[in-house]
Amino acid sequence: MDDLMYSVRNLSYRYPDGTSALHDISLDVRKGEFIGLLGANGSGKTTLLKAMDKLLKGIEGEIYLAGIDITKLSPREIYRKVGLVFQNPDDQLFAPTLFEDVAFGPTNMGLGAQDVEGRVLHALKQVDLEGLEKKSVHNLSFGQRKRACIAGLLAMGHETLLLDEPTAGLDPMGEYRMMELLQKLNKENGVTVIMATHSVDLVPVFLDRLYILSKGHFSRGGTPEDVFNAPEDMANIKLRLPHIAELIYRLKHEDKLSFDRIPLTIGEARREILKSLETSLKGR
Amino acid sequence: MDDLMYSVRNLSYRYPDGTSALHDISLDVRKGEFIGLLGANGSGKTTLLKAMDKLLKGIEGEIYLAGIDITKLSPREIYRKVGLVFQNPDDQLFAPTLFEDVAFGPTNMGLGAQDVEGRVLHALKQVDLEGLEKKSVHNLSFGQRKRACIAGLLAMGHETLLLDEPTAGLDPMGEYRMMELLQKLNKENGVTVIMATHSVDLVPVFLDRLYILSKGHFSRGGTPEDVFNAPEDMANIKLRLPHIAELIYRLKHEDKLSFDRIPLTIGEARREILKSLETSLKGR
Amino acid sequence: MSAYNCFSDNFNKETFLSAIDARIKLVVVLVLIIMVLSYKGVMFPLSVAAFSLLLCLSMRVPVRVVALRAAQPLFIAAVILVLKTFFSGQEILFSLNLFGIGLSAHADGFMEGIQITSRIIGGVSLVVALGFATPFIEFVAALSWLKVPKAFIEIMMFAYRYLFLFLDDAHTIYNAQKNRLGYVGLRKGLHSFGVLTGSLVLRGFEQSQKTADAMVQRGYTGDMPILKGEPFRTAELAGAALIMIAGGITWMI
Amino acid sequence: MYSIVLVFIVLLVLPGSVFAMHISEGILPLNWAVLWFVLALPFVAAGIKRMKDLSKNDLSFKPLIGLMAAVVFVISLMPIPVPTAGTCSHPGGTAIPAILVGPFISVLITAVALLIQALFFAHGGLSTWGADIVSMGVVGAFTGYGIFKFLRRCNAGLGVSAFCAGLLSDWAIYLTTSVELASGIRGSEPFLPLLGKIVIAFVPTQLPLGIVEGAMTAGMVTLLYRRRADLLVKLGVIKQEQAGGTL
Ligand SMILES: Nc1ncnc2c1ncn2[C@@H]1O[C@H](COP(=O)(O)OP(=O)(O)OP(=O)(O)O)[C@@H](O)[C@H]1O
Ligand SMILES: Nc1ncnc2c1ncn2[C@@H]1O[C@H](COP(=O)(O)OP(=O)(O)OP(=O)(O)O)[C@@H](O)[C@H]1O
Ligand SMILES: [Mg+2]
Ligand SMILES: [Mg+2]
Repeated sequence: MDDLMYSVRNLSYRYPDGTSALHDISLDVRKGEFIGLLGANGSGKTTLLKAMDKLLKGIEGEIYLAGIDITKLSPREIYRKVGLVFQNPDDQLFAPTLFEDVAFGPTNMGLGAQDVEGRVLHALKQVDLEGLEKKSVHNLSFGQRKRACIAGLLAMGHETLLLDEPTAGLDPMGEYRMMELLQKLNKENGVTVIMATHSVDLVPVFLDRLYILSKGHFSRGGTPEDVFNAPEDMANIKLRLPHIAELIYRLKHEDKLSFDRIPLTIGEARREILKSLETSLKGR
Repeated sequence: MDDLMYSVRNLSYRYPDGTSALHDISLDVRKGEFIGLLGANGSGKTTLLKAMDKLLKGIEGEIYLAGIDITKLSPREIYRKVGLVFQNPDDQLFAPTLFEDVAFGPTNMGLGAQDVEGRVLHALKQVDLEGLEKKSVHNLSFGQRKRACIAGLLAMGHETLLLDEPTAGLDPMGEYRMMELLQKLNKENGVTVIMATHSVDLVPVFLDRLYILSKGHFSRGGTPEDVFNAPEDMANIKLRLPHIAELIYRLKHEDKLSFDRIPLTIGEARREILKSLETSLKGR
Repeated sequence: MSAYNCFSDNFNKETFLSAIDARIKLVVVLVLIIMVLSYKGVMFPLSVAAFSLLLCLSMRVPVRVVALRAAQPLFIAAVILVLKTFFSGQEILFSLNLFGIGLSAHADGFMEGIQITSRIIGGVSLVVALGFATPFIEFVAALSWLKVPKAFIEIMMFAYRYLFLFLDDAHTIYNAQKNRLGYVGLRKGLHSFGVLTGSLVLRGFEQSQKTADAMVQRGYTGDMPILKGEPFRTAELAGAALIMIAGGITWMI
Repeated sequence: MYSIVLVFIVLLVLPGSVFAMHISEGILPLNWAVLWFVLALPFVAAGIKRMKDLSKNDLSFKPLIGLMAAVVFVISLMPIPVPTAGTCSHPGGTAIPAILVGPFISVLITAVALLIQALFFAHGGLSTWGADIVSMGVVGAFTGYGIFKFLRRCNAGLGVSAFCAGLLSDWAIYLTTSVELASGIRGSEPFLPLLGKIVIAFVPTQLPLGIVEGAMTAGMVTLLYRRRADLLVKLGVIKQEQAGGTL
């Protein structure tokens, strides 16, 4: 299949201190997919993303990026194709000012000063940071730094984005807007997006497919519907249902209302509730 | 009133680089309350919490801790009463191993080795980090580090906790369990809790009262019901309704179902939906 | 990154060696080093080396790592050996002609060289084994028992905690600069090194302020608590005495 | 004689990393090891005392020194490619703290970094710790500090002074290391010719490395000056009225 963007084959990784963080992970991501990695704290999401960006030495197994074994690619070739946003913004920002930090990538790409400036301002606008260009990155609030990291990658226009909890620490509106932005990049520009996240409530609204990690193993995968359709063993993988799903689930099982399926988003839930209402009315 | 734990009077603060982060903030927190600070990224939550822990120099206005002006209190006296969990765990963890980091506080309180060990193990258990005692803090995952910070404070048994987004980066179950733990400390041990957070979905379930910050000003405050009852100007303060409230709000306004009030939690929503169903059935 | 990956602390496994009181290990190693340094001959240092390397293997430290660790000192040892053999001493052992340059090996020089080389091998293997067998924290506790000033130990603890962070930082900044062709040409290269160093120092400053805040808030008043050692275990003391006596006897032969 | 030196140089620089500035475990016989310890101790003790005095009123001072030690540790392990010799070598890094926090505390910082390196990295050693403190710590710090202060007094620019401090402290360290090495491996040989050989053997790596070290030191100070002049003022590196002006 040549529409595979990433293909990970039997990946295992052990940190130098002996922690075995990934076991025999295989996954395929097609071009233009929007994929989520979910799992408890310490389940290996960050490790997996780092491995996919070739930041770990000594992995077992293979990782193919657009069909090419990443061990054969130089860092430069990888960073041209793939951008990674780290979980902790402080690991990523290093230039003195916000402008310089975001400009760093485009400058690397050999763009002219004017082009660079255009891209930087556009990227900052996308993440709602206009007006802070001259501020020292160190003096931004946590959420602002998180946005800055993302702007730094947006300015480069990658075809694949690896995002380690891009919405953690963003305010509620910012979280939605960020997801909408990623969705737009994904749908309109065909950017492949792979993100680790803990926001189960947002997942079903935006993501095509999920992989669930548990203690370094894949515990399951599939569409959000598939994954959330076995609410019983969620606790094992430290997940919970989205609030909407939880509400309907309770209405169905505890209050004995009739629902055909458990909706995951507000829109679906509205439809399901109306339908259920209809049934009750008819049943009378 | 002498049951006031914190009383902030006309607090303003400007960072050395000229950013004016807080304007004329006043707030009162009674002993045993569970208070939330909400607000957009960069609205000043972290700055306010730091000011309340006397970590900022050159504030204007006054802050009273249990009736005493904090400028008159030594760091030692403050830390006896108040513990602050930083937003970024990397700013907080400093000892080489997890055990030592958590043991730092209790050891400084002059407890014996056995007592310290007992407290550390108990705190680690509370945040689900048993078994990682010997691990280097630098080698923990982000969520694990966040938990470690909280354990470090739990082990000290403060009567007041300031928490800067304690649940950011925790997995969905962890988030719930953390909130339940804080609630337990609050209800059973009478610990006063003041936390900054972006998790609007959790807020109504756990918090007594909210303060909303917007660009360094207080924009409003009150119980979760009060705050979420004006959904129209949420966007200005970069908030959104909890998902449950959003669902019912839409059902009410767009699908014209009858609801007396907008519930904020799953439990309330169940009751309201059943009631609404009843009404429709009767109405027929 | 390689520097980080071969850090001894990363290979501390739970073995019988890591369970032994760090104070005992430290004292035994120091005594053995003194014996190695004062020994005239090669037998003793080499047997100490063999002993230490066996210990490393028994701790399941990868051979590659031990080799990497010992590579630099071993190389120095080799150079010293060559240097001593060819450039000092009188008794000519043999001569050879290298690209028109006449060189003679000297027997007495060779002997002196071997002497130094064996000292290096013995000493290095001891320290390597100690590093692998002792977690940092226990080492610190042992130092404090040895009456190393507390202030020194505190600084060491801070340094140890943050050096991993800075190693990562240095690595990240370096790669970022390399991607931007920061090291092409002499001027740019020098400049990039300057910025890298400066950023690290700055990070050190800023982080230290945050660290101090975090510590004060948990009761820091200027002194770090340091783990207190437990009483010595007789079996371990006896074991240590045995090793030192065995060493002493070998030393005297 | 010339040919001998030539062969020696080839021997030294060809395969991989050469004599770093660290003297590794076992090179020094007991008497020399002890001597360098005795020389180093008073400086370390003075550093500890000074740090204790300074940290009385500033709780963030000890963490600062600890983190500086970590920074020096990292810097002194940075592999620097040395084109003339075709190898990598490491800078000393001592001039940096010397300029910022003074020579005595720098000795302490170096001692800490060296001990961790010896134990967990097998760079340097326990018995040669004293010797390494004397060369990298005492000599490196006092040279760097002295040069920097002297040039600043002569109104030299911040960057230039720092560059020279780094450069000369690097070279001073390597001269001292050569002396320590020569006396340690001398055996029955005469001391001076051996020292000569070692010094010359170091030249191809250390001459350019000194320049790199100078550039690092200068880069560090200028970066701090541009971004946190207030820190330089607080540490007494520059005066209040100099902050904000041009270099
Ligand atoms: N540098 C490291 N050295 C050793 N162990 C590590 C390191 N980084 C992570 N680990 C361990 O590896 C496991 C996986 O960590 P990872 O950071 O991938 O988790 P994660 O899924 O990203 O968790 P989180 O949700 O908290 O970010 C954890 O048990 C963690 O303690
Ligand atoms: N050290 C600093 N120096 C200068 N300005 C700062 C500093 N820290 C924060 N600021 C600025 O002060 C304002 C308030 O920041 P603060 O960190 O209190 O926000 P916050 O509400 O905690 O945001 P977040 O939700 O992102 O954590 C922001 O505009 C920020 O850019
Ligand atoms: Mg992670
Ligand atoms: Mg904040």
